[in-house]
Amino acid sequence: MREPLRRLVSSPVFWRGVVSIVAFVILWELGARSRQWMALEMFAPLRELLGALGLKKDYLPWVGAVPAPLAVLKAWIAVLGQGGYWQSWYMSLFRVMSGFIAAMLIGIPFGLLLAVSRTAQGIGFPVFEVLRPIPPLAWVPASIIFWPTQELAISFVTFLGAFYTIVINVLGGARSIDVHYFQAAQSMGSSQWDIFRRVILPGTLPSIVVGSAVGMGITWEVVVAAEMISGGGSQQAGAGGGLGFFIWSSYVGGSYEQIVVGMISIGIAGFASSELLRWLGRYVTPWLRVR
Amino acid sequence: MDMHQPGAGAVTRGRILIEDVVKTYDTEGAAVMAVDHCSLEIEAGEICMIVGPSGCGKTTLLNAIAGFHAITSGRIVMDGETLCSTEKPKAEPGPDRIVVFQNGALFPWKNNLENVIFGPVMQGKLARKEAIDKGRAMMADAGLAGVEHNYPGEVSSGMRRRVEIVRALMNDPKALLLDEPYRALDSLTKSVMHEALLEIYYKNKVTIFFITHDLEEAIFLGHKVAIMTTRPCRPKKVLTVDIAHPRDYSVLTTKRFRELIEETNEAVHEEALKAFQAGEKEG
Amino acid sequence: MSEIPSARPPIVAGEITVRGVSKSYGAAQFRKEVVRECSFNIEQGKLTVMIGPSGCGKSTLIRLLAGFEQPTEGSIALDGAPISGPDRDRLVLFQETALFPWMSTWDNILYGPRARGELDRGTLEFGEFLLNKVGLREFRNKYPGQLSGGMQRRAELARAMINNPKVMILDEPFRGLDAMTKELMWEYYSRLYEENRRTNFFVTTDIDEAVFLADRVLVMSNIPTQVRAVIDVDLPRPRRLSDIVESDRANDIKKQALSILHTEAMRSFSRGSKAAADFVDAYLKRAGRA
Amino acid sequence: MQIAQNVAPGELTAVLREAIPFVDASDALLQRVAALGRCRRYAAGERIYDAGDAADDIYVVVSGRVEHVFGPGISAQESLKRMGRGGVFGWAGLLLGQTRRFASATALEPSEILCIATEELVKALESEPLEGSSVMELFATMIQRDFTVPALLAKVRRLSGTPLTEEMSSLSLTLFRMSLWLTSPRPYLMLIGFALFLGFWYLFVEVWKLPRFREMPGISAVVKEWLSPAPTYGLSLYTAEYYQHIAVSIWRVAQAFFLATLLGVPFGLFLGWSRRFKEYVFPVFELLRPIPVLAWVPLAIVMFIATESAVIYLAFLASFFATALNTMLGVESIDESYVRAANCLGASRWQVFRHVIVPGALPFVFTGLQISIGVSWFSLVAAEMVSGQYGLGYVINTSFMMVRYPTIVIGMATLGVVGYTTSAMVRVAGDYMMEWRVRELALAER
Repeated sequence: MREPLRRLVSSPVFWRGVVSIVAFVILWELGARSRQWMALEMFAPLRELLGALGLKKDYLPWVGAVPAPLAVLKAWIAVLGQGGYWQSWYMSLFRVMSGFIAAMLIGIPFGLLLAVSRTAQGIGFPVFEVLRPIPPLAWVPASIIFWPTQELAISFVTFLGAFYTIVINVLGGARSIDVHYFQAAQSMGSSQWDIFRRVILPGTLPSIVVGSAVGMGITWEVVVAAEMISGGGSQQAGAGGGLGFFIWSSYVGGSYEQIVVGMISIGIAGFASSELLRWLGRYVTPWLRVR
Repeated sequence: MDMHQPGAGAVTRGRILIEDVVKTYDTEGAAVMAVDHCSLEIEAGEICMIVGPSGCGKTTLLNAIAGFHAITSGRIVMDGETLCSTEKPKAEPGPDRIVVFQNGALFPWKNNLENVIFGPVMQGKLARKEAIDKGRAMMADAGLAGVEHNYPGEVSSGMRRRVEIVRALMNDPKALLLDEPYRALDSLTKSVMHEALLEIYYKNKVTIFFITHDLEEAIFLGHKVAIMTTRPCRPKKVLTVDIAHPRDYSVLTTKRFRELIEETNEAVHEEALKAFQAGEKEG
Repeated sequence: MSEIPSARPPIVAGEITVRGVSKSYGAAQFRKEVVRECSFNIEQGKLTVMIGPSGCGKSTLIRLLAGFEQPTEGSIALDGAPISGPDRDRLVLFQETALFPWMSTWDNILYGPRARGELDRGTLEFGEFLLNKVGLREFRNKYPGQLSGGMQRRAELARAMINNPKVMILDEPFRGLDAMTKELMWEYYSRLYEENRRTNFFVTTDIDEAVFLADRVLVMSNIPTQVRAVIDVDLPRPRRLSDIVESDRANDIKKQALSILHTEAMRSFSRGSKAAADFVDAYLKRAGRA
Repeated sequence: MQIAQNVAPGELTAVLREAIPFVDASDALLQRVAALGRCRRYAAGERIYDAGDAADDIYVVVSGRVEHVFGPGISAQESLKRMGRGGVFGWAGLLLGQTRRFASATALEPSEILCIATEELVKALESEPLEGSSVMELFATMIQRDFTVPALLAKVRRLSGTPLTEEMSSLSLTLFRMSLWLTSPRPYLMLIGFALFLGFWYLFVEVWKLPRFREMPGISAVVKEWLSPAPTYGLSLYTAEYYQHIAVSIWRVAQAFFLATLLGVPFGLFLGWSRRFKEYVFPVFELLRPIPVLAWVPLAIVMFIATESAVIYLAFLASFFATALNTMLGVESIDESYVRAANCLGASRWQVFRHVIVPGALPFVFTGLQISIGVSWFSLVAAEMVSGQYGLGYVINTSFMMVRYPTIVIGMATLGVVGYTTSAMVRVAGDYMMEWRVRELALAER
């Protein structure tokens, strides 16, 4: 464990990355505090220029409206002790997981069914293709109408987000299995079930892994927006919590630092869950590791 | 000595000296030696064939001459000019030494003629129009008239190789470095390509550094055949092929040719077997 | 190498008869005939090599022999019994390796018996024997992606042999290997054949390969595929590559096959086949010089 | 010109054997052909025939040299060809629909030439259809390759009794594909699929009125509303407002997409091309990427004050990440030997970028652009639903608030159609810009 760490620390690439991130944070800090330093006399021409461009005069455009990293850090520390913040984590994670697991449970067999049976593909795939271009978030209102609780509605929309990706990947993966594998298995006397179990399933596994990792990313996108739209829009009790709602209520409440805290938290959550999936994926496809 | 032997005739450029070249790779702490104190002399205008099993480090040597990779120590000199040495480990790639790659590197997004004129136009040696005229002429000379406006993906693999050689010769190089260019072709097409290469060579004498693992190919084409050991790579045996040029396919059935094959087969076989048993991955 | 288990099953060599087989694809005016009225025998215990220009429909013929597809007309029979589908009696080794990348070498070799539920002690021993035979004992737990091209082909040979087929069908198995490995594989494969004398059917585009390996060579025409000539290769066995290089008889056979082949390539060129263009080039040049 | 008598018949078959079309012919056939021929002698400089003459004889050079020059309009690659013993010329009469000479032929030195009447030759070949057709094919090959006549012209006549190799015209090929599709079960299965989907929707919601489904907008209500000139809820194909919403959404996506392409493609190219640039910039990129674009919504509103720019910014952000990332991958996937080859050929660093990196990455760039337009719609809808006036996302959300349920479905369906169309447009643009790739793929399919 110590060896890779030492190599990391001694590599210039690592330090270049550190430099760039530090520079980014410093620029952000400076930009966010522009309201303070731009009040100085020497920046008068800049203020005039901004005014002439039709922007606000007293701070840098865009970045000047963003809370500064130090303020964000302070807000974050404050929020760490609050149960509500962790509750939001839990709620979002729960919704993501329920939607995602449902998408895996339904999407993988559905994709395999489409891949194995020509008839199923003929019937199912065109409908699937017609529904696919509709962004999952457009389903939010319909979903709220249909499902008895908001909780279920949000889970359903997250499910949709991952479902399309998983099905497409499973189908593509199963179709790209070399026909020679089937022929070889057939001529060695395999039964249909055997071919499914020992050829189609492992052959599709890499695509399933890829599809789930991508699907997981989409799920986080969707859950945030769904929480904002349903919770933020109607303020109904059932949608309370969730990181998306945390961001939205921070916005409504005017504590902009907390918006950024929420964004970073979601970033961490999304990244961690995708990494976890990739790690699991490497574990179930050992033959791809050895190359 | 006839005029197709190296040193005879007008060829005075493209003499390559490889002196005591070492190349080690640093992988995960342990150094792996790819080329081990390799010395080789290639005369101006000579076809030098480098024979060895896959992954034996021949390509590393080629990359060092071409200037794609640095060497660890030693020296490579061309016409008195040091390409790379211990002090300056990496040569500059340039149009005096042109590589023809194993899988071909014609740009698939340019048609054959655009590919052929790429070198002179990029270097600004010829105006586009002149380059087109010269390119057409050279392509016609190599039996490639009619495919100028096709993309490389649309012509047969044999033609692609010829286009690539024409693209190299457009730059009037001192040396051509060929990295198993005919590996993927079937044996019959390969035999055609050999004759085509010789034909082009007789018209444009350049030094040819040709990597292969096919002994028959090596003896048929080469003035000199260097058989390399498998990792680390070092000349095991250097053979001068005393069959007169110009050669054609009748050479393959001559007694002398068979004798030469006999003579070298053992050495090659030994190395191949070593690689075979070690189970080196190809490529 | 000497530990031959007693459970090693006896080799039964089969004979395939192909009678008037045609195969076409497509319908009505767009019907394309790929194989036309082919008749030949793959003789018992012999190594038959089929050679033809690339893209001539050899692969279709292999699919028919293996039973993946049915002929439009004519019949194919193994030891008199008509072929109706894929079966372990006729195993195919494909051009690109068809080892399952997700199974270790050992699991790949055992795939056939395992799929049929025949995995017993004797089979396991036979598997061990084959694993040794192809020299992959140290690689049993490696995945195919970790093996070199030559080792993959050997593993595939073992995977086929464990099923003890009556006929082995090989579809350009050594294509894509480098020249040295290829020659070693030729010697290796022909030793294997000389030891067990199973019926083998080998498809290739390489004349040297054909002459070195074959007892009989079938020279095929271009699409629609037909048998153009049958050449008996009466070179003594066991064969060594160096002997063949020197043999005048081998040269004669090569020339004979070549002359038939280039006529075929010429034809396919005038029909616009890309692959044949190079071939014709060669031929025109040589014809011009002769 | 004079008739020569002193040529032995055995000599004629030997000459024919050297002529490319006859190299494979049997001796019997060669003797028959030789018997048809007459030997003539030409002086140096004597004209044998001119372009436009009747193409009645075929000539084979027995000795001497002949110069063959194509007349205008043949578009052969090389208009001049000189030939010696075994050379064949005057073959125009063998071609489909040709009766006149293409070229003129002149003897360069005193020459002996074998003349064979075209029609008699064809008759002789027809009597041996199998061998004959092979001779004819060799003629075609020779005319095309040695005389460099374009393939279109170099089609030889068909010998009666031999099958014609059918060339499929593109129209009949399309028809064939159509008929294949129609005779396959696919279109019918597709119909079944849609019928099932729509049927269940109808039955569940409007006929059986199952619990939960009861609340949903039914298909007939949606279709009626959509097609009604006087819609109950104010939005249908006949209202101008409907098109206004579509236009607003498309305009926003278009701005975001073009901005993202304009910035993302060069950014991705530099990321992939310069290792140093990537080492300094990519970490920040990777730091921001895991944050879902939609989590930016409130911050974007804070940053941009005007909702319009905030909405466009969100759609842009999603597009930008997809485009830049795919472009970078595209550059990294370029086979190193292309760059090396360009280096060998003396291209400067900038020339390598312009001629190798950019075209080489193009396939990936277009994959990226297709993803980019998809995610741009995805986040646009979310942004419009949260904030903003007009736009399809806004339609869906307000319809929900105002309990105009059929309009929700109209909005969703319209989104699907518009989204699909834009991504198809990107694909077509890609095909247009990468002709080499389209041609390659078409060949691979065959």
